[in-house]
Amino acid sequence: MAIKMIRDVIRDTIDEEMARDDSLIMLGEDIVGGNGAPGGPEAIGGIWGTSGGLWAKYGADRVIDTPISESAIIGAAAGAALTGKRAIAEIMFADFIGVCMDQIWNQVAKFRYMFGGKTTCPLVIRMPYGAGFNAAPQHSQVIHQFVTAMPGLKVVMPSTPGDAKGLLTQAIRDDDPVIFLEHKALYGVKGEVPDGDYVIPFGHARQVTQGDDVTILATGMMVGFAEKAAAELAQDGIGCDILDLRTTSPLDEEAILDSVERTGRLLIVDEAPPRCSFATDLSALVAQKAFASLKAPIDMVTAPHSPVPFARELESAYLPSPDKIVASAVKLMSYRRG
Amino acid sequence: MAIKMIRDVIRDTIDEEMARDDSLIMLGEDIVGGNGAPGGPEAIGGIWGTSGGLWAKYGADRVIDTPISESAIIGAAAGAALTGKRAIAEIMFADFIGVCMDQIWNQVAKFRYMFGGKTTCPLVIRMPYGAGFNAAPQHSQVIHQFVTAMPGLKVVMPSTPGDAKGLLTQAIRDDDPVIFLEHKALYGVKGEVPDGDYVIPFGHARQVTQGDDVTILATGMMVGFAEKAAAELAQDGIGCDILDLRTTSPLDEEAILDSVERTGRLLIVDEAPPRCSFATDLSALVAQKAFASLKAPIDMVTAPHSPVPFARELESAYLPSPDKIVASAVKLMSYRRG
Amino acid sequence: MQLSREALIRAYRQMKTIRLFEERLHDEIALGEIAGFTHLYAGQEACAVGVCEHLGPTDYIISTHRGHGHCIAKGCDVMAMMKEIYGSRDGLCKGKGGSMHIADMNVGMLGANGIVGAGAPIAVGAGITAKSNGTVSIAFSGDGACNQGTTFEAMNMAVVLKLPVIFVFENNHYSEHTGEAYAVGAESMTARSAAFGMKAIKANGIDFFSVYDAMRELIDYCKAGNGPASIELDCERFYGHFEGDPQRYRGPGELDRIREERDCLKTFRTKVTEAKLLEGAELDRVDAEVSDLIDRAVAEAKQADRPTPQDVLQDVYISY
Amino acid sequence: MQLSREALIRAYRQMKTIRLFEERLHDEIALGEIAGFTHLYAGQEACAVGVCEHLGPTDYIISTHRGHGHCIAKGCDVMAMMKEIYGSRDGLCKGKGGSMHIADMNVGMLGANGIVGAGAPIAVGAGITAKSNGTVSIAFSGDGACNQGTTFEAMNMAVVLKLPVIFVFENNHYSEHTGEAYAVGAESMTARSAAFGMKAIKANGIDFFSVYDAMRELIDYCKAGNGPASIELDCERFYGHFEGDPQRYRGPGELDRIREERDCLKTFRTKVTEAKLLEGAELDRVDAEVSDLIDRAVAEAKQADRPTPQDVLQDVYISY
Ligand SMILES: Cc1ncc(C[n+]2csc(CCOP(=O)(O)OP(=O)(O)O)c2C)c(N)n1
Ligand SMILES: Cc1ncc(C[n+]2csc(CCOP(=O)(O)OP(=O)(O)O)c2C)c(N)n1
Ligand SMILES: [Mg+2]
Ligand SMILES: [Mg+2]
Repeated sequence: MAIKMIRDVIRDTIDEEMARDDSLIMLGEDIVGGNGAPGGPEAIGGIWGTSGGLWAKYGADRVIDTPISESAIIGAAAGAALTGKRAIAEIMFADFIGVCMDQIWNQVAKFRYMFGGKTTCPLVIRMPYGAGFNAAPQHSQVIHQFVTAMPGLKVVMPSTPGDAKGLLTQAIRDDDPVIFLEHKALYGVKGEVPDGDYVIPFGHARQVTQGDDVTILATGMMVGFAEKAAAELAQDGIGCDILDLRTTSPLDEEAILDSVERTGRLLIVDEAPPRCSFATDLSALVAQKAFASLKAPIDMVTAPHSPVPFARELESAYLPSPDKIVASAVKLMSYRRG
Repeated sequence: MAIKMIRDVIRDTIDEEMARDDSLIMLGEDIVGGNGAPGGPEAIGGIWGTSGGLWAKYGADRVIDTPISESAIIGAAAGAALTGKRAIAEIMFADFIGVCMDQIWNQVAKFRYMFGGKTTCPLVIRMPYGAGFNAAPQHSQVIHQFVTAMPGLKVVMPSTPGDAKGLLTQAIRDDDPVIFLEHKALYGVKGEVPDGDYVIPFGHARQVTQGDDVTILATGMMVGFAEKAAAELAQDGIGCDILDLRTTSPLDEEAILDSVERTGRLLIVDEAPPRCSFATDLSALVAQKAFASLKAPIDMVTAPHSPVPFARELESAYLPSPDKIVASAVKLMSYRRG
Repeated sequence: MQLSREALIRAYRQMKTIRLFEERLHDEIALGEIAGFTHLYAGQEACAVGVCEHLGPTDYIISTHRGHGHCIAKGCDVMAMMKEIYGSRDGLCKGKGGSMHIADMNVGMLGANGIVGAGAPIAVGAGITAKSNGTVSIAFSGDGACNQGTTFEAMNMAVVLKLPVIFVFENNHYSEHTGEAYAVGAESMTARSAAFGMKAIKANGIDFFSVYDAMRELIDYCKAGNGPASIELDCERFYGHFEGDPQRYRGPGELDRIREERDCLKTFRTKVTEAKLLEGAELDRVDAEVSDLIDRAVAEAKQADRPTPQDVLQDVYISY
Repeated sequence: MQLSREALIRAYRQMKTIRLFEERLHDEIALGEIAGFTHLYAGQEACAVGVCEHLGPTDYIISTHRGHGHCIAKGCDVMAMMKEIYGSRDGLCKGKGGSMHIADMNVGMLGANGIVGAGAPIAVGAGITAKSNGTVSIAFSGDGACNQGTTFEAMNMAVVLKLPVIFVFENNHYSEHTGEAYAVGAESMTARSAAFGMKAIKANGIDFFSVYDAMRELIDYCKAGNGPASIELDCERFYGHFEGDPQRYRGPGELDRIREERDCLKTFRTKVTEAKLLEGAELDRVDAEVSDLIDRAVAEAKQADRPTPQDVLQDVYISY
């Protein structure tokens, strides 16, 4: 077990997989850096520090810097993946899905289906996402609500360094296209990372804390917020069963339903605005399949129906927080059917 | 009252509003038709027949044919709307949102907010959508799940000719950006249309049938399916309270909650695949705010988690249907808490 | 370039197969036998065949909404294509894709595509593979698609990455109902492609030999490591944009004229018989064989197994 | 072109305001006073000012992530801008947008924009309005943004619709860490723009007069109904891509050299004093005034009202 930051886990996992599999390539903007510049190439290794050293090791045919052309990045990665390569595409901010969504939604996600199950497109689209940096409305968004809604994609949202390794390894080796969402505010988080080959299969939630009173479902940065809240709630004798879902598609329905059947109360924490979101998705699952177990309304702690505002005070107010989670759990505990 | 098809209502409403307001322009591919061709211009007036005669009447400065460049279409409409025009942009198939989503999501939807509430962008984006034509995976999709999730947009889904007029008039006169979704399979539907100025404010559901047993929520083509199912269910003594929501954003929460409080049973019909959808959105609303009234799980009749398949048999199996709605309602009626 | 007798017959057979496939579809659609939106390729056969006769299974092509011709030219099975268009579960895409999504990776055909402009970026990626294989990747696009941002991005990226990608623009002068003269603002799409930094030429899309020779040059150029290239093929579409299109944007007599004067099959026949490379009887024999093939394809497609509701959820993922 | 004394002073003041605004931000950010991502415009002042000095409030511009210079040049209130960057509720965007989203429709400034390439299509729309007003619409873009599909689409559409839109490409030779030499595959972005069918010229972006004169020509050309135009401005950025960038992609001594030899403010001062159009003392006076303004702006911004949680849900819609 090594102790590493998530950003380094991402880099190292890609490194290991590139060493392991010659057919693996990666593409993105500035993932090398310094191409065509006096101080380059590889002046940088990715603005998130997730590809440092890879160009030097694997060369320009496998670690490919691109112009600012996200549709062409996804298209190129997809075309390579359709013809025998495996590919990792980096979209610098998940917010930029807006300029390449067709390639993701109508092409990559649908190839296998619309071509009659005869093709594979082993492609990982890495997208740093999320708020917390005061990066304002166009650089702070979550997008799992969109990609989870798209049949044909798998969607991964790791929250710990160990999970980042196990899930990214699975993503790269997976034969289906995978959206791999990395929360920008978690890049610097340190934790234990298993050595050697380490694969976490998709569709398995991680039990974060155990408790009998409230089930809390979370992903990404929300997991840590839920943990903080749970610690506080524990002091008031409220036991939280936190599940880090890890992948939103496929979804670990069983773990969710089991937990709710035990606790009878569901609290969902989601960084997205409230409409047509992953929070509502989880709520609907439970309202349909574990209805009889519910002792209280299903509560959701989400961002409001607004863009992500810039100013510090506004962004903090916008985001879910441990306090808001505590308040929701307390409300659920005190609910009595009218 | 005239009897008209929805496609003609759309055309006539645009015509009336263009006559009324000189600042209104429209843009799209082939909305004139025949530009640069020996038989044109205005050989066609829109492939959906929703803009016939408008170019001849209002001229090329107001009825603007564009190259196949959806991002530039939305951008151009938005730029005009920011600078004193009102604009209608037509995206020929809603499926093409993938090539212009950034302009819709990160630009149009956010202008007012990120510019501090000082701008208006009176823009209607018309998008024909939906399955039923065996048009295969890239020409058959619904997209209200995506746009409803985007703060800053209003989203309209008319299902009758009268509503099409009242809602489109409101959309054009609205100072906020509006996504106006026209179901392709409903263009030929005929019905009564009030004469003269007719505006339906957003956020008000239409009560389609009244009943005390099951609340059915639907939009677009699903409304008719629900009506058919309700007629059948009525024969078995099951009374359906069907609400055509008409706008998904804003949402008529009050009407929904009132109905569920009365019936205690909720069935949602949605043409979208099941994940992070408008169906889950409605389910979550009720599970949070009308929980105590629920006598049964919330059921959803939706498309499956797959692209829209081509073949007739497959597309029929893919789509919700009156039969599936009947089965769901019967199941809800027979539910007994374990 | 001098082609062998076999090669000439093969090229003719391919073009004829496309023509009869499309003409037959036109009739079947009119009878209501076929669902969905169908865009016929008839008239442009010399483009698809002039390009694809140079290619092997590890050369890649990607196509458009008007894809049947490219599919046939690249070697997709005609019976399986017909079944697909009829929505059979034995179709090339099991009835999931239909006319606009026919693909076969085994022959290097990366798919027809319903999104205008979506193919070019994907061809760039196939170009990455092609570069490592010593093959080429071809993006077919129309005169309308050449205005889509994705096409431009793909051209620039192929130049930056020096990939063996050839952008083939079939200029049939219309995008749906709009004339190329209106929608392409540039002096020509070729001049515009050239300014992206690639070799860009034009050829006569109704003359198989013009297309074929020009493509030989471009393929050699790309395989020599010079980066991408583009070619504009002046051609005609014989039917409407999609089946059902009343074509009011056409000039008076235009359709008759192009069918009379600008038919690539007639052009081919005249050239090869006048030059005494092939005899008319030989070509007639091919015509008959192809006609027979298409008859059988339609007959089989009508009889073929239909998909079942359980098929809907198959093949969304490999494993989930 | 001959400028009046007042016009020269005004242009200098504008450039100096941008420079000091940015230098001050650089310091404040290093102190941790300012949140978010900030991209400084220092070095490129002659571009923004050389363009905007021709424009009135109903001429439109749209900007990029590196927007402060364009905002100031177009007449946005400097105090309100500074407050916005500090996230005050009295900021130009009430603290909702910050550095990357400063806009003011009242002065025809349609916004800085965090999405590379998003501005050009919007400028096309403003060009529709401009055409009916007899004004012009300007899209500022970088050498990186010129490769984005949206920029290409916008250029073609502006040509097709013959709109008075000017695409101003500030070529500071870098998109983030990548050199223009790598990312622009074309011989030059100007040659590429020209091939879209528009007048396309270059000017010296570190010389106010070069930019100013070239823009006069293009604005007249566009207002005369000739359709769009483009201009490439060769310029330098003095700071990193964003604040915090270690700039390892720079060549040895590059930053010192460009600050010494390619500073548009020095160039301006030398030109106007050598030509005896203005005296150094006059310029010094402007410097002092601007410095004072920036001091006040920062002081006020630090004191200004902060937004409250209730503000989050304000201004998502006009009515909902
Ligand atoms: C992104 C997108 N926009 C619009 C369409 C609708 N559409 C389908 S084909 C077509 C015209 C294409 O013209 P061209 O590229 O010249 O090809 P052709 O039809 O002539 O073969 C259009 C506008 C589409 N399918 N995808
Ligand atoms: C669509 C999109 N892709 C990528 C980025 C990240 N990004 C921000 S600025 C930038 C470089 C832009 O270069 P250029 O256009 O030359 O402008 P400059 O920074 O030199 O002013 C990049 C890649 C973005 N903001 N939007
Ligand atoms: Mg065409
Ligand atoms: Mg630059």
